This record gives sequence, structure tokens and C-alpha cells, in this order.
Amino acid sequence: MKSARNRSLAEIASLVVILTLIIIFFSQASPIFLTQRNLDNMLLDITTVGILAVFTTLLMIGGGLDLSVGSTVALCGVVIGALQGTWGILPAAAFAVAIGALVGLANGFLVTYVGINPLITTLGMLSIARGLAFVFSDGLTIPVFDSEGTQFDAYNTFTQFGEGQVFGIATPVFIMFVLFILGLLILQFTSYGRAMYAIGGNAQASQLAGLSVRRYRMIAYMLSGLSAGIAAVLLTSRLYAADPRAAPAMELTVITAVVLGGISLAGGKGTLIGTALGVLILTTLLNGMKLLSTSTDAQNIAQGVVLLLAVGLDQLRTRDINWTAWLRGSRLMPDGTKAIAKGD
Amino acid sequence: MQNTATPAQSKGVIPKIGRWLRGERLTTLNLFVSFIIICIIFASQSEFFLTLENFANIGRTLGVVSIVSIGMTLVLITGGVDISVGSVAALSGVVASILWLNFGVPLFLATLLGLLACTVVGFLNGYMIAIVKINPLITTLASFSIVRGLAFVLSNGQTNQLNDEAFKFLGRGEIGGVPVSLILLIVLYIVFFVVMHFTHFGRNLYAIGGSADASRLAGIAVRRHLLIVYTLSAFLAGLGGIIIASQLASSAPRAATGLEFTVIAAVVLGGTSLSGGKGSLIGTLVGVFILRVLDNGLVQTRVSSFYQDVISGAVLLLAVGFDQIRLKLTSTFGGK
Amino acid sequence: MKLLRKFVLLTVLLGIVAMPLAPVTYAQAQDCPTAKDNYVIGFANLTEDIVFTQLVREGILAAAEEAGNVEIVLADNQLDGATALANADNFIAQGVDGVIEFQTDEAFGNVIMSRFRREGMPVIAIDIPMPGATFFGADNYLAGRLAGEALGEWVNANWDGEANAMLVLELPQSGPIPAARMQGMEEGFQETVNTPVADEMIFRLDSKNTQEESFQVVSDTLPTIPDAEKIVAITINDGTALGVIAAAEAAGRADQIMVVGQGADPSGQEAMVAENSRYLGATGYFPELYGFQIIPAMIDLLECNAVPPAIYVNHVFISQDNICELYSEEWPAFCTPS
Amino acid sequence: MLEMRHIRKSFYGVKVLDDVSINLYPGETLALLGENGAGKSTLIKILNGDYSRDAGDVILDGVPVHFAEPRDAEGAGIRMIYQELHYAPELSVAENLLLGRLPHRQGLLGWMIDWNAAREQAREALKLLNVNIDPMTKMRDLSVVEREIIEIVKALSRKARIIVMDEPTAALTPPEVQQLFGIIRDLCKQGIGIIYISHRLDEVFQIAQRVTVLRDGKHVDTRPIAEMTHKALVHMMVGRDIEERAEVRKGTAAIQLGDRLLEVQGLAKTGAFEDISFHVRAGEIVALFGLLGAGHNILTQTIFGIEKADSGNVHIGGHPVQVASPQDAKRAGIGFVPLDRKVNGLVLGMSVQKNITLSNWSTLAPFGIFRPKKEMHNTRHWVDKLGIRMAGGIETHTRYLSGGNQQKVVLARWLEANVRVLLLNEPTWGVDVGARSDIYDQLEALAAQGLAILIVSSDIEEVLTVSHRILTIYKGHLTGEFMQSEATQENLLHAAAGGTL
Repeated sequence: MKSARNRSLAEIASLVVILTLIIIFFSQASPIFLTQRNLDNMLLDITTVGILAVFTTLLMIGGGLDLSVGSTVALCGVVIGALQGTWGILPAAAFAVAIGALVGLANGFLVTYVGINPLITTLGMLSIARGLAFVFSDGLTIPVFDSEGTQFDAYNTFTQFGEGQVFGIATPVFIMFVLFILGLLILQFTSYGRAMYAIGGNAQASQLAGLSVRRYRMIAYMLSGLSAGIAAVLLTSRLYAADPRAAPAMELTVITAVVLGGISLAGGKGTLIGTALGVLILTTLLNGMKLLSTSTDAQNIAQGVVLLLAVGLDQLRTRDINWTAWLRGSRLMPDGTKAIAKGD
Repeated sequence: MQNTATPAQSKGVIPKIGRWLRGERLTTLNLFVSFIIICIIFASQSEFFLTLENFANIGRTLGVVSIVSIGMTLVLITGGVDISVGSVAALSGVVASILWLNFGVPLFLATLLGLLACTVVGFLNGYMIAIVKINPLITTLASFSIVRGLAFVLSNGQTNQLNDEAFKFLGRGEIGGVPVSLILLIVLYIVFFVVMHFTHFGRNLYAIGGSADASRLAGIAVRRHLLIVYTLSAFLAGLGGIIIASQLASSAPRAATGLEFTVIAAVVLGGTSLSGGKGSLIGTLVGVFILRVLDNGLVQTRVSSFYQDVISGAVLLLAVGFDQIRLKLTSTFGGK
Repeated sequence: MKLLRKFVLLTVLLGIVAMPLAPVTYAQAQDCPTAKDNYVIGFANLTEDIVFTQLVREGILAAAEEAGNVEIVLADNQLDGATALANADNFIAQGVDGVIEFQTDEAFGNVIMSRFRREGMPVIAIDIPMPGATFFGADNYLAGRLAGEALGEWVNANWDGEANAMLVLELPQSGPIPAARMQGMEEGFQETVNTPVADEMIFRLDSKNTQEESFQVVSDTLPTIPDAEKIVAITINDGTALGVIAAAEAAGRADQIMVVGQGADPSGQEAMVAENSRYLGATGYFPELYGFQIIPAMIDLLECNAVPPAIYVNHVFISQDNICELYSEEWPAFCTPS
Repeated sequence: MLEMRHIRKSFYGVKVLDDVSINLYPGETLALLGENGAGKSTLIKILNGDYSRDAGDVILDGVPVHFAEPRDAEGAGIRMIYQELHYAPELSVAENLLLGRLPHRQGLLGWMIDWNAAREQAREALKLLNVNIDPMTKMRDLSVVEREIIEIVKALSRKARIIVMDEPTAALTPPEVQQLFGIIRDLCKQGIGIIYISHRLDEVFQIAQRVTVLRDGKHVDTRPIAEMTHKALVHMMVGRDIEERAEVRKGTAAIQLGDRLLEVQGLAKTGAFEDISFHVRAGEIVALFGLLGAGHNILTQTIFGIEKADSGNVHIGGHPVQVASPQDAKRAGIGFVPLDRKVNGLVLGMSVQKNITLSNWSTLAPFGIFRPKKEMHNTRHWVDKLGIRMAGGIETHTRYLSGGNQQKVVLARWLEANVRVLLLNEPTWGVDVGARSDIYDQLEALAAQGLAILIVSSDIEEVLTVSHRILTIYKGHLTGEFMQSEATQENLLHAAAGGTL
């Protein structure tokens, strides 16, 4: 009865344990792992995934799914690169964020008003956005710099997004933290966050309780696109270049991290703390493996195995299994669980 | 019981229109019409589109996606999804070529063992989904990266030649002028059509997708069915991989990248619902045709590959979106 | 034995072109701040997905082992700028002594190099020049030209100097390195062949770096040129070339096509030596030998010895004519006269 | 014939069944009674192998048996009619009826399904209950009630030795209930044992020979029904006395009626209802009574903006309102308690507090930010006022509440949203006796405070008990209006059946 809260605490606790184990392992295996410098690098390295994960969490709690974020990052970056000359770099960056929001809005419209399945919608958008990124850039990486030497201040400001520091923290990391805290506040204290949980938990009931389910959902998709726009600005500013190939398969990394953190694909449950832990687990794992010069293939395999382990263990833990009977070889297995086909 | 009129008995023109609009036949019919329209557009743009040679070409290149789509249709009908098919397809070729080249296993046997490896992967997928009860998207997302990684590790990233006439026959050969892979896919579609419509196994899959609970309570072994479906899906993906390898006379760990997305797009285009319980193999076949013809036509009309991505994505959204809007309209025209 | 042969190859194939440069004299080794007994060198590979770069990696590891006092730290740039930057940061955190950087685009050069410069690390850039780094690698355009010219000459000799159509199997998603190779091939062919192929008969197709995609797009294109009986194809790598040939064979038009490519990997070589091969040949880069040039150069940089700012690899167009001089051991059946 | 001895079962450490024993004789109907959460459902799920038991024995014909899966129980001839509907919406009625046992063809094609035979078998099965539904209709296209009927047909159509019925009549109208009872008696004559679970005690007295009562997972008693009275039975179930409502009601003074808060004029929707006009005054409880499919459910849905009307208009408090969505309805001051609270009413994975405040964010979360103290204060107010009982406080997920308390949470939501008009669809479906009485009390109190309440119900007892005025509806037309004093079972049923009975 009272176990709902305990269970989510247990889930977070088990994530912390996994994270700790990974950290202990790699700190033993590599002397560099726990150095200030490496930790700084790691934080900087997760900004794109981190920013996208915050809003993907919101979206998925509301029962949505967005596979197009990686492509949208690339598209928004290319928009900056393509428009910097004519519009000036800062308006171009602002416009890119708006384009991100627009892509998200289009996703949201197709999902909520037209009623196409989110997986299909964002799969289609993945293809469209990536294609447009290549079309607008002609397939080339566009350097972002003051080619005419007339916008020194503007470019200086722009590069601050990627390279500057705020309160001694790298700007992208700072922005990620701000967005994370914003997300926490939204989920905890605002009606918007409450709406996400309600809609993800039971969209029909929420609709009948008088919530404008469509509008809330649409906003969630828009925020997801918007966050892709923000991530694109930070990335472009950090690399001094806009690449139509940017953020390859980012959507899968983000979803892996978010699901690792306990977000259910069915919606209605999960927390940002869990997501943060999921992102950290994934990135420490990959960072540690990189430090040990592990091949990319092994990293891919490890990523898959960790995902399966985390979700699988969680599944086993939350089930009330009669272990003694199971050990005796009886066919008595789970109980209390319904819905066999559709996971959680 | 003085029961109410069921929709099938209600009278009047408007409900009739509503029923007709809601009908499944129309989804397939719509698809057919869109298919014809796409063909007409391309035929008007490229004089070579409607040539015998091009038909033969489409028949030859249809095999992989259509065969893997069978498995995906089954999986989607049970309410699941299988993201790992592309990786699994790569695995079958890699395993077969390694066994043949490095261990001297006869190629025929090596091919079978390659398929076996895929079947095992499918079984593990099914086990995780049906027994451990992990969400299918998550499970197959994980095996998607694990299996692709395995293919690279096993092959050491190398492309291997599979120069063997008998082996090439599967992907390139012809019987009476008809490509072998086309014959194979027709046979498979007929077999699975019969399975889905005239056997208990097939009907049970619809029932499971419609309501796993109802099926379980009706005494259907839901877990076993799911296990079989994911195993089948991986087996068919492996078969697709073997056809790729045979067509190219080589195997590469990079093969079939992104196949899962093409396949899911084709199946969903064909009217199979991602929420399970609904779909048909005929629709899937039409979906596969549409995507193949679209690609073929875009290449032939020499559209830049950058635009090809945009157009494929847009066609998917348009087709599925149109179907959704049609379903919505039905509620205005005297639906239930 | 194999190593020895590689060294012979090395001396034959790799000409060091030292750019004329204001003579720089360095102090002796004891004054050199970076000189040490043992070195840790970071190598960030372009990608681990293709054979070419895998061979580069293997060569560098082999060369490091041979040098004895060099340990290599590996990373994979995954064809992505952000990943390359993260890897660069990682190398710095790991405190490597020098870096071999193989990344995807010149546009990222500045930001990546700024990190290394701050640390005073010597950098060797493979294939993509980066400001302030020693350049090593292919002149991709020239390498492309070699294949294009060879194909042109073959057409001049066998098809009366005229081809009906040209298939260009490119890799537009993968940035400037493949683009330069493609441009070289195309221009090399068109300038060598007696009658250049008309613009409208040049088909630019996206190979997406997979064999089956190249198979597919060529299969789709062949029906649109039913009358073409002399088709040339220039391809970005061996896998793509094999896809083209497979498509022509499947359409029953293998004898109407001739293909050149880039790379000359084992799989490509196997196709070249086949009977009635439609794979004329490919430009060899000998990526497995890169390391044997790069590692000594890196050690020189670290020990403050003079190193030319750019080291170019000499390319050879490998075909049936010369494969036995280079790889006789690999293809005994073809190279041993019966 | 069947014995379940000393069954124990707990979930997550909570004891759900504690030493429960029942037995069943051939040809007998055993009523299994108890409030929600008493453990009835768990017990029968253990019987059919859906759940495993922690301890105890199941003995069939003197032999201990063990059912690991529902399939095993099927094999032993045990049939279930579940309270919750289980069906595949995209499949035909025939397929759903014959799920898992579609007929085979003969001979070489023995592995194939014989569709003609399947259709015939389905038709036969439907004839059992005289149901006029085409077996090839898709389940999706049936109404909720029709689906419920199919569920019953499904269980009856197979050769069985024991049939367990978990509230089979929840969706049925009295004539249909009688028809079902006729079938049950026939089945008993064939020696089939029936376990009958219901909240409607009058049914139990009609059909059962013996009754077993559970309370809080414990076996209270098993007695022949002849020895029992209505009151004694309720006492056994609830553990305390509950007054007979109707009697209490007759004694209350005349109520104060206010203005017409809800007025419906000429509302029509093709295929559902025609030309509906009525009004509900402040302080009045009006019941809309009809047989299944009469159009009353869809009527309330239309007033609430879920469905769209073709013509007609709705006035709230004397002003015409345009209600195109539930949001509009909420704004206009209409609240709606849906038919299926688990599917349409509650977010089960959210706490009681969050469910209660779900429709009142405009006051509780000005500028989108919640005021936690006020929210908690308001929640407490309604929890106390409506007597919502839960273990673990207002943070408990509504999933763990009993049906009656869940219904109260939905009710509290609309009160919190400060609506003036309340529409309730079958407010006491699956709600046990104690909570039912509570809900009626509350509705009365709310009406007394000036709310206009419209109840849609197919339960004639409920209609007679709670409402001040009763409207009957038949095939989408209003056919009668009765004040409570003049309404009887006979005249209501007569009007609700089109006046031709």
C-alpha cells in the first residue's frame, strides 16, 4: 500500500549503487578517472545528452516519445551556420532555437491533433530534419566565424555559450544545470508538471477531468524540440562549426539514459533525479571505457547490456516472486502482474 | 434480450458512409491508390520507370525488406516492436562467412548456423520480453547495440567475400526468369498469410495484441507465443541478412544499417497498428512496395539523396496522417 | 618476415616530401622539455566502422610496439566533431605526451588544436590538416585522380575512348575527405578519356557507405540507361565498388561496366584478381603502413628534432598489373604462373 | 465437488487471504459475498490458477489439484466470468467467444481453422442468451454492455463443471438478469456448480442456496440462504448495521428546490437520441433510467462535451453555454463522474490528493505554481467530509483504494472544482454496500447545498432509492417522468421499455 513511494526510492537507491560500482571500478582501473580534469571533461561531454534528457523526461512522463532530437540538433546547428552571414550570428542562433521549437511543434501537432503514433511521427521527422540539415548545408560542415570581421562582439558573445564560464562553471554545464533544476521545479511544483504525470498516467481520465490534454502534450513536444535548439547553439558555439552530421543517433543515447533512470515508456512515472542518474551511469561507463581504450564495439555492447541489466533487475525486483517455489522447480512464477504482452 | 441494433444493422446513408470510411479494406485500398499515384508521378517523370527491366529490378531488390517485414508485422500485431532486426540481419551474414572462411564449415551448413545464431538472439529477445517482461522497445534497443557490436567484434570489422555460385543463387539467381528471392518472398507471404488467417497460432497473435489478459484467461499460452514471434522475427531478419550477403556475394558487419526503420515504416504504412491487435500482411506488402518504388523512382528521377530522406519521411507522415484523419472523420459521419 | 616486407614496401612507397622551410634548429635533446624515455601517445581514429581506418589503427599499434618505448591510448572520433573534441579533452586529462588526430572536418581543426596548443602538445593530423599540426597523409584529390586516370586509360584502350555513362558512387554524408577523392577521380577520368562523359550521363548516387545501398541505387539506375553498353563507375571505397559490380551482375550487365575505387582492401583485391574481373583497380593508401611513418615522426617531434610540416603518402593505383609485386603472398593462385 | 481449504495469500507482505475455506456441491449455487477488498477476487483467481497460493489446498472431486495457469483450470472444467472485461477489440465476436478453441477443419487441413463452423458455433452460443448480435461484428464496434454480455456468453457456451461469476449482472437490466437466472437454474439442474459473486443482495436471495461471507481476507461464515435475512447478511459483510435507505428516505422532509441549474432543450444526436428536453433544479437529484443502449450514457457524455450534439442547446444557470470539450464543461460548472472510474475517472498511479485536485488548478495553482498548503488543506477537507478511507494517507495511490473510495475521490474532484451541476454515470457500479450508502448520503447532502445532480443508472433499486425525480428513456427518447413518490418498479420498467410492456 504505502510501498509506492518506497519503491521509487528503492529504484533510485539501486541506480546510485550501480553508479557507485561503476565509479569504484573505473577509479581502480584508471588513475585518471577521478581527476578534476576528467570530471570536468565528463560534465562538458554530457551537456547535449543532459539537456535533451531533461525535456525528454518531461515528454516521456507525459506518455510521449521523441526520436527526432538528434536530427533536430543537426538541423538547428546548420540553420545557425547558414544564416550567420545574412542575419548576424546572434539572431541566427535565436532563430535556430525557434526552428527547434517549430520542429517540436510539428511533432506535437501530428501526434496530438492528427493522431499519428509518436514513434512513427518522430521517426518520420528524424528523416526529414536530417535530410533538411544536409540540404541546407549542402552536406558540408559550415565553420562559424566572423568571416567579414564586422561582428566581433556578436561572435564573442556567441562563443561564450560554448566556451565561457559562469560562476566558475563552464557555460554549457551551467545551462544544463539550470535547465535540470527548472525541470525539477516544473515537475514538482507546477500544474504543467502535474499535468504530465496525470496525462501519462491516464490520458482519458485527465481529459475527462477537464485538462486540455492535447495542448499539454503539444507543449511537451515543443519543449523537446526547443531543447534540441538550445543544445544545437551550445554545440555549434563549442565547435565553431555547424555539422549536418552532428549528434548522430543521439535519440537512442538519450532514451537509453532516460529509461535507465526509471522512466517508463508507458508514461506516468519517473523522476528527473532518476534521469540524472541514468545519464551519469551511461556517461561514466562510456567515459571509463574510453579511458581504458576500449573499442567502440565493446562500448556499444556494454551500453546495451547495462540497459538490459538495469531494466531487467528492476523488473525482477518489483515482482513478488515466490523464490522458494521457483527454486523447487515449480512452474509458479510471478503474480500480481498483469498485461503480459505490453511490458509495463 | 431486446438488444440494441449493432452498427452492422443500423440504417441510413450517413452511417453507411461512416462504416465504409472506417473499414479496413479502405486502408488497403487507400494504400493501393497512393501506390498507383506514386507510380503515375514517376512514370511521367522518367520514361524508364515502367520498363520491364525496371520491374525485374524492383522484384530483385524487394526481397530483404519484405521478408523482414513479415516478422515485424507479426511482432507489431502482438503489440510489441523489434528494433534489432537490422543488427540481426548483419549477424547472420557475418557468422556464416566466418564459419565458412575461418573454420572451413561448408557454406550451406555455415548459412544454417548463421540463421541459428539469429534464432538464438530472437529467442533471447523473446525471453526478456515474455518471461522477464522488459518492454519490447527497450529489450530490442539493447540487443540492437549488442548484436551490432558482436557483428563487428566477430568480423573484426572486415568485409568478407562469399564467392560461391550456389550461395549467390539465392540472391541473384532466376528460375524461369523470376528472381529466386522474389519467389522466396511470395512463398513466405503465402505461408504466413495462411498462418495469420487460418491457423490458431495466427489468430492467437491477434488476440494477444488485442488483449493479452483475455488471451491468457482463454488459455492461450501468451508467453510461448511471444517467444515464438520474436524468435521468428529474428529468424526472418537473419534470412534477410543471408539474402543481402548472397546478392552482394559478401558479408559486412555494417550491413542492413537502419533496416529496422525502413521495415517499421513499411509495416505501419501497410496499416498495422503499433498498439497491437491489428494489421495484415497484404497491407505490409503494399507498404513495402510503396517505399521501394519511392526509392527507386527518386533515384531514377535523380533527386539528390539529401532530398530523398526528406521525401521518404514526409510520405510516411502523410500516408499515416491521412489514415488517421480519415478515421477521425468517421466519428463525425455517424460512427459509434 | 611480414614486417620486413612491410619495410621494403615502406621505403618503396612512401616518399617524404619535405616542404622547403626556414631552417629551424632545435636545441639538443637534454634541453628538450618534452623528451622522455617512454611516451604515451593518443590516437583518435576517424571511425572504427570502416576497414581503412581499422588498418590505420593496426599499423599505428604495430609501429608503437616496434618503437618499444611508446604506449598508445586509443579513441574513436565516430565521424563526429563533438566526439573528437571530447576525445581531445580526454587525451589532455590522461596526460598524453603527443596526439595523432584523425578527425572528420577541417572546420573543427581550430577548436581542437586550441586545446592541444594550450598544453603544448605536439600533434600529427592525418588526412585533414589542422592549424599548427604536422600534416600526414593522403593527398586525397591526387589519390582520386590516380584511379580516375587509370580508368580513363582503360576506356581509351578498350572502349575506343568513349563511355556512355558514368556512375559516381559518393558518400555525401561523410564530409570532405571522400569528397576530395571523388572529385579527383571524376576529374582524372574526364581529363584522360578521349571523349568525356556528358554531364547528363553522370549519375551521382549516395552509397551511404554500405554495399547493399550501393547495390540498390545502382540497380535502380541501370534500367534508366538501357542503351548504355559502356558504363564506368567511380566509387568511394572497395565495398561500394563491390556493390556496383554485384548490381551489374544481378542485372545481367556485368560485361558492360568497369569500376575503379579507393582503398584496395583485401576484399577489393580479391575482386581485382578474379577472372573476368570488372573491378579494374583501386588507389592503394597502405593505411597499415601509416603508423610506421607517424610514430617515428611523433618521436622526433617529442624529442625536438626537425620534422617537416607535411608528410605526404605516395599512392599507387593497384590493379591486376601490379598486385603481384605488392601482395604476391596474399594471392598465390593469381600470382604463381601456372 | 470442490473444496478450497485453508487458503492463504499475501501481496507485498499484505495478507489478502487468511485461512479461507469454501466448498461447493454439484448443482448448487454458492454466493460469495464480502465488501470490496474482502478477498473474493483473489480467492477465485487462485481457484483458476491465475494467482498462486501461499498455503492451503484446492481439492476437486477428492483429488488435490494444482492449477499453475488459467489454462489448467480450463482443462478441469472451471469457467470464469470476470468483472473486468477481457477481449480483443479488433477481432470478431465469434473469435472472442471461441478464443483459444476455434474449431479445426477435417482431414488433411486439420491444422486450419474452420471459419464456417466457428460462425455457426458462435451463433449457437449467442442463442443461449437470445442475443441479437452478428458474430462477425468486431468487438470494437459493440457497446460496453454488449461486450459484457459477450463475456457471459463466452463462459456459458463451454462445457463446464464449475462456473464462477464475478458480478455478472453489473451491466444487465432486470429482464436480462432474470434470463440469466433461468440459465443458471438450468445449469444447476445439469449438476454444474456455480460460485456467484455479487453486491446485489436481492439477487443472492433469488438464486443462491448457500452463502459464504468474507471480510478483510477472513472467512466469516457459510450458511444456507434460507436461514439469512437481508439485514443479517449485511451485518456479516460490513461488521456493523446499516440502515435501510429507502425507509430513511421516506421519512425525510420535503426538499428545497431552487432555480433550473441545468436545462437541456431539444438535444439530438443521430443514432443516439432525439429531441431531449429536461431540466434539473438546484437541490434536486434527477435520475435518468433506461435499459442498456437507451442512449442515456451518451446523453450525459454529450452534455459534458465528450460527444458532439447535432442540434439543441444546453443552459447552465439560465445562460446558454457552448460545450465542445470537457474543458468547456468544467468552465461552465459541470462535473462528470464516468462509467468506468478506473479507465476514465482516476489516474491510478497518482495519489489521492493529486486526483482530488486534478480539476481545480486554476485556484490551487495560480500562475501554474501549486500552493502546497492550500492543496493539502482542501484535500483533507474532502477526505474528511466524504469519509474517503485509505491506508497510508492522502499520498496513497488511488490504485490501492476500494471501488467505493475510488468513486468518492472522483466525486471529491468535482466538488473541489466547485461545479454546480454534477452528472453521474452509474455511480455505484462495483461499489460495496457500505460505501454505496455513504455515496447516497453524500449526494443528498450535496443536493441540499444547492447542486443540481443528474444520475444515469440502469439499477432500478438505486434509481428508486436516491432520486427526487425520475426520467425514463427508451431508444433515445424520453418516455416518462415520475416523482419519487409515484415511481414503482413496475411503472418505471414499463416506461423504460417503451411503454409497451
